[in-house]
Amino acid sequence: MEVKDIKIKSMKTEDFRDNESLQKYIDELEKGGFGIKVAPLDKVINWGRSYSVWPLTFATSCCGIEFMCVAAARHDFARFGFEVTRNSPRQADVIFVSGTITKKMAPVLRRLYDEMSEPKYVIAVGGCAVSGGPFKSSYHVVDGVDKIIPVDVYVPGCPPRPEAMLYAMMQLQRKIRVESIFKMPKNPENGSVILSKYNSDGTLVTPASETKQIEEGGAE
Amino acid sequence: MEKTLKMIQSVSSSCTKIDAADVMVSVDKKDLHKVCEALYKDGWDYLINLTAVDNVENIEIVYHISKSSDMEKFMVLKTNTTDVENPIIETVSDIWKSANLYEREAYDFFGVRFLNHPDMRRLFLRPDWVGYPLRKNYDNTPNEGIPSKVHDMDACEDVPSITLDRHGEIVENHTKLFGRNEYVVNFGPQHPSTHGVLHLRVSLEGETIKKIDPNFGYIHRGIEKMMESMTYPQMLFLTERLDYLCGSMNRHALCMCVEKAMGLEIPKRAEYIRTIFDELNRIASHLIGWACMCNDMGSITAFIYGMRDREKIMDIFQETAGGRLMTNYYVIGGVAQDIHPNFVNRVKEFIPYLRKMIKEYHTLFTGNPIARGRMINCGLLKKEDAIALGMSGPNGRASGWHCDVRKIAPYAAYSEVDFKEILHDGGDTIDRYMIRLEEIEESLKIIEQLIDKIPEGDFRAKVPAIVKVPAGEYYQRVENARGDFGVYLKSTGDKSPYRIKFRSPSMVAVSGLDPICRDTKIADLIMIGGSLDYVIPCIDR
Amino acid sequence: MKKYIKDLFSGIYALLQGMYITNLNFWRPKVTEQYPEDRQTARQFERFRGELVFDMNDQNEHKCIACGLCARNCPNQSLEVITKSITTEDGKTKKVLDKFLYDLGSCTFCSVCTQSCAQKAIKWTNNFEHAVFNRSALVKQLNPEGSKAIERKPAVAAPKAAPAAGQNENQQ
Amino acid sequence: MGSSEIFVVVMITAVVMVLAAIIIGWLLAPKSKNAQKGEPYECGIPTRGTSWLQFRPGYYLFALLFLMFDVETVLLFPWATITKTLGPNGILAILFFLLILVLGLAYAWKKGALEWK
Amino acid sequence: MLEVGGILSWIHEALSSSCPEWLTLLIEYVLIGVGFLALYALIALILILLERKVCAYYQCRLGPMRAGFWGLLQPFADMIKILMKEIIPLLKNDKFLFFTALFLVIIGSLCTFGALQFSKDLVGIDFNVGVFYVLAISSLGVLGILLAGWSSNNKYTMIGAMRAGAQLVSYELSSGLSLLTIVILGGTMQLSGLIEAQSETWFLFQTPFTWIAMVIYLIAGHAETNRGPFDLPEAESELTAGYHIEYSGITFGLFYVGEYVNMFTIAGIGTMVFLGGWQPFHINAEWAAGFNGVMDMIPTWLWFFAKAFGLVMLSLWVRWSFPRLRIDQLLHLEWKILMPISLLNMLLMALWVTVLVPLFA
Repeated sequence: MEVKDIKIKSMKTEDFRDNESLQKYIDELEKGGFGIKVAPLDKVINWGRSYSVWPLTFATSCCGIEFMCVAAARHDFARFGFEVTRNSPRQADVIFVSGTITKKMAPVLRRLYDEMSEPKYVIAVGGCAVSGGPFKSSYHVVDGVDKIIPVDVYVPGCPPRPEAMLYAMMQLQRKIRVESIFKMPKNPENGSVILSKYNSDGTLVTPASETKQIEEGGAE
Repeated sequence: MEKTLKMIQSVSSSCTKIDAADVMVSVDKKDLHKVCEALYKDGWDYLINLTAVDNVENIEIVYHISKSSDMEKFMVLKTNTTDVENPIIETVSDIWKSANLYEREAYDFFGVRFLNHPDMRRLFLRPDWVGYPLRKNYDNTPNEGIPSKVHDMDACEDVPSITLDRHGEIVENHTKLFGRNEYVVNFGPQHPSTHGVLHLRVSLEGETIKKIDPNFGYIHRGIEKMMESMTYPQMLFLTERLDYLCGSMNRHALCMCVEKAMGLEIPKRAEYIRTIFDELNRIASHLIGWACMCNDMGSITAFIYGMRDREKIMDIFQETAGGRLMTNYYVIGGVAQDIHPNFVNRVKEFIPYLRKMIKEYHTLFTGNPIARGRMINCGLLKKEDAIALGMSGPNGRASGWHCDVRKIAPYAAYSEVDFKEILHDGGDTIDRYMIRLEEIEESLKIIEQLIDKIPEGDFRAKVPAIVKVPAGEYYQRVENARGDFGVYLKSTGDKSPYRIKFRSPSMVAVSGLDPICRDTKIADLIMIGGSLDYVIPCIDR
Repeated sequence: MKKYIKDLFSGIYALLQGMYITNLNFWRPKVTEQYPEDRQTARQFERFRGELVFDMNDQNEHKCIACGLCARNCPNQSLEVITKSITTEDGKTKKVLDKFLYDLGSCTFCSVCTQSCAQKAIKWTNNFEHAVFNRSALVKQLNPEGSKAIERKPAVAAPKAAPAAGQNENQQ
Repeated sequence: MGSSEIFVVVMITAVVMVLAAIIIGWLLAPKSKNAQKGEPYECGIPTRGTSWLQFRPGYYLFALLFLMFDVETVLLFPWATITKTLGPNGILAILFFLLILVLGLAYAWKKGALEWK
Repeated sequence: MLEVGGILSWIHEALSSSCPEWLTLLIEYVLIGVGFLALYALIALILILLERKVCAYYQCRLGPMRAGFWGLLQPFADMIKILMKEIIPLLKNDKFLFFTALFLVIIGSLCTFGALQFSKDLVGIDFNVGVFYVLAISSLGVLGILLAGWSSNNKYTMIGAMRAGAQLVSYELSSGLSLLTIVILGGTMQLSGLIEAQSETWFLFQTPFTWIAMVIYLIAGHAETNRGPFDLPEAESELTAGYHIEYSGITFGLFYVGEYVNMFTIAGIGTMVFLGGWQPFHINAEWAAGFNGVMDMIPTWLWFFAKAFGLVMLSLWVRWSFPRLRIDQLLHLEWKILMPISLLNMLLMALWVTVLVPLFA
């Protein structure tokens, strides 16, 4: 499967940034032995999932206000079918980590993420969530939520404007479109399908370590 | 003022006057409580701010006090302790209720323990946090350890306090906050209606609230510490992240504080622009406050209407300043760039539009019998309590307390406009609700008066290449959308401040939650929280 | 009893009025902006700060002289100016820009950098579509490969005289 | 086909529907395991003690009142179907019955039992 | 031609001519089950989309636009998503009751739904004590909600469940009493009989007291479906998600669907007892015979759905206009306003039927 096979309404593939990473992700999934040749049923399921991403109401600071703007009349993420914000992580599909995550909050966020039901996604909204942003030199701020939970999409901005969040949602939709429900790796203990974010022992795979490698490689 | 000084001197022999301009008095820590009591009896019943400063050889506590009856009066009281290892100072929380949280904050940041203070838990940091971050010898480098477990809630309920026993020895007492079988529910940190990451531990009996214990610090970002290592132009942007709903006003406070200290003259044009921006920001903030309160009461439609109309202000901001929520517009000496040619027209279009919309708001929500039934006579805050808690701003004015800084100590162009300070005297939720909508109309009036009169000229004064503030202590107040916002700045004449502290009007609002909400219902707690309109990052800083 | 009935009817009247307002809004034109459908046509405010870019001219030249002021003034180190030394034709060694790295992920859009740049080499653009899958994709190199600084007369090239910028600290 | 049979069919349908939905969800949805997943959700903070505690009687009071009036409605239904045939006499009879109940309601009202405390 | 009755009898004849009797019955039962299920799901999907769109329009938004044309496929996306979502194995709940609650809610919802009469000849459950049956079976849902809240072992759900108990139980009284008023007027408890009695004029236009009964019924019905301003058991902004916090995936989806269909059921019953069910609108006069003929041309199921969706729209309008009531206001409204009024209304109706009507007749 190629990146350009993923169709998003009114947007062309070249309008999206970071197609390389997505292609790499697809390649990785294919390499991992669960071929990504999207079966028709997969296609239907992925279509459904990508148009019904219900966010958890989770806002810690400034970006939360912009998140509220996305929900409000002018920008209205209901157009994408995302408007059912759930307050309970059990029923939510995506966390918009909008705002600074401090060391006191980090375990709470982790707990909320753990309490969510699969499949679940994370969007890091704003500088604070991406890298600690304005506060990365502080003693009490986590520099990047990817140290705590795996992040699917990063949205820079301080805070990002509402359209930027919609753009991020479309990026997430693209990522959802490449999943394959029947060919996901199985949990060796009970044979249940797991998504790749957890190891079999229940620990998380966070992309922070991967990112670091790439950064080091890129700096050479 | 001389009279006050005499009065203090009669109580305490150790009292010395420091500053000629304002009354700035230093007292020995032995006499502190006596002096404060005498001051309180003399009418100094409003403790604006309490700041601890680490001077390396001693730890200083600075009190900013004012009179609620005559808010123009303003004095600074100082005391210090040289015991840096184990600093202990007598509490004033029995005199001014608002000192309660301030002293806990001082303990959290500096390790200063307050004798007889009923509750010496950490305020912002985790109970198992090591060290006092605002001490000068604290290692500020971001350490790696991210805790993996939510902090121990039992430790949060264990309330230590220190008192003197009969022999004058210091003893440490521990009490439990809640009984074993109490029905304690956590509201927050992830809750749709705590307006951020406030964590309330609420003891319930059925629907009725018995006790509330607010927990802060989930968004404590160490702004004050970060600023100590930044230059003045650099740190301006952090002020907007404090109380993001009225960022410009906070930035205004710091800019004014630095400008005043440096003796900079601000061009008239900049002052007018700043005033208009402040008022627009106040409208935006009140609109969000109104919208969120309606949302808290279950009226999502009203919420969306409020946000819809706020977008118009966001457009005005974007066009001139280039940012939506974070305008980054004020700089030391004026504003960053001149207003956009469309600015005036856009504002003029906006004023009648919003007036029309506010009428709709009133029909939709204010007149609604359900809303009225919930708001009237619910969440009463008496004027005395408001003053004791230091709850200024719209919340204080809803209780009939004349406390608008724009009137008391006019800054920018406020002395040149004619506007009314909205006062209600009920002190219940509907007063707090109404006052916001009425203040929006008042702000519109202010903007209307100014918009056509923006003088020509520079929009920015000449500022030295390196901004250095002369040594000394400065305090600047502004009226932000939530009340009396203050900046305390201590400089040693360097490029960066020695100590900077923000007086957060939201913090006092939250401290009022427990007394206001007792014996009300869960739904009321959410509604009253909405009516107090606090912003958590401003508390946690 | 009279009050009971009066309250009842005034209550119903007020409720109906509220419903009237929502009904009014039901028929009003909607304010929703349809991003991404209106992607090509939507207006953007020219001053909106979306992303930092180099002010390039047609000859693929930029104005940066690699003085590093912006990086030093940035409150959270999101700019990195990497210089290299080259030998010019007349035998002098000169410091020129090698890489100008911009970490979009931690930028706060405070524009202290643009205000402090005496050369006006960097500017803001409106582009806001930045969301990526990988954090490292947010670190961007602002000077395109093969670009070079505008050749200028030595008198102008000195970064000293720039009091108008206000923020800079180049006296140090 | 009688209504009772349809009723049984509909009821079985409901049970089958729920069962099928749960089984499909159980089989097809991805799963993951971690220590915190099964914990009760309370805004991200661990719960204090158990939730199964004795609860305030306020709610039950209304349940009791409901019981009283619901029984009343049940008794009124047979009368209602034949009001027309019974004529004014029927009303007189039922009026007496209602009066007792209305008095009960008035009493509860006066005593403040209808106020939420 | 446009009626469904013909198709049904054709199926029955085709089956009985080719199969033995027991097989015919079995196939018919299965068909009935599947039919009801399909209708149930369809209505839920329509209502989900309707709610999203209508709510958006009241709020000056557009609502779903991108899933399918004009967002028409949005509910399908939601359904697929929620069906493929993990059901979390909770550690500390009462598992038996946790799942029993679901069954109760859906049984309550589907069985009440089954009592609707969609058209002249598409009649599901039609007991001779129909009104009684509806009142009884719909209270199963209350039990389900109570159990759901209790068994989750969570403080929020617990409060939600308690609220649900106090609220639903109270409002059942006034909805019962207003239905009783209609029973007095119609003289039967059978739903089909009630509809039959409205063939000339709908009950709504027969007496002034029907209006009062209908308003009370709609308010109480609205409250029974847990929708704003009566959404206390869920109270998003207070109890985060109310009694179903711990339900994930399709288990939550069933609550979600059940709630929407209940809304339709309430509207449907309201249609049947006040607005003449599938009966076309007739003007009871000599000169209006032509008009009545035109009205009769419209298929009866269309009449039913049009009226029911009209009431649903009304309920959505109310839902998106008002703030939430507090629990004491809620009980005040029921016990001090709706209850006394509906009792009085019932008595007046009885007087109307027995004294006034014979007097003028």
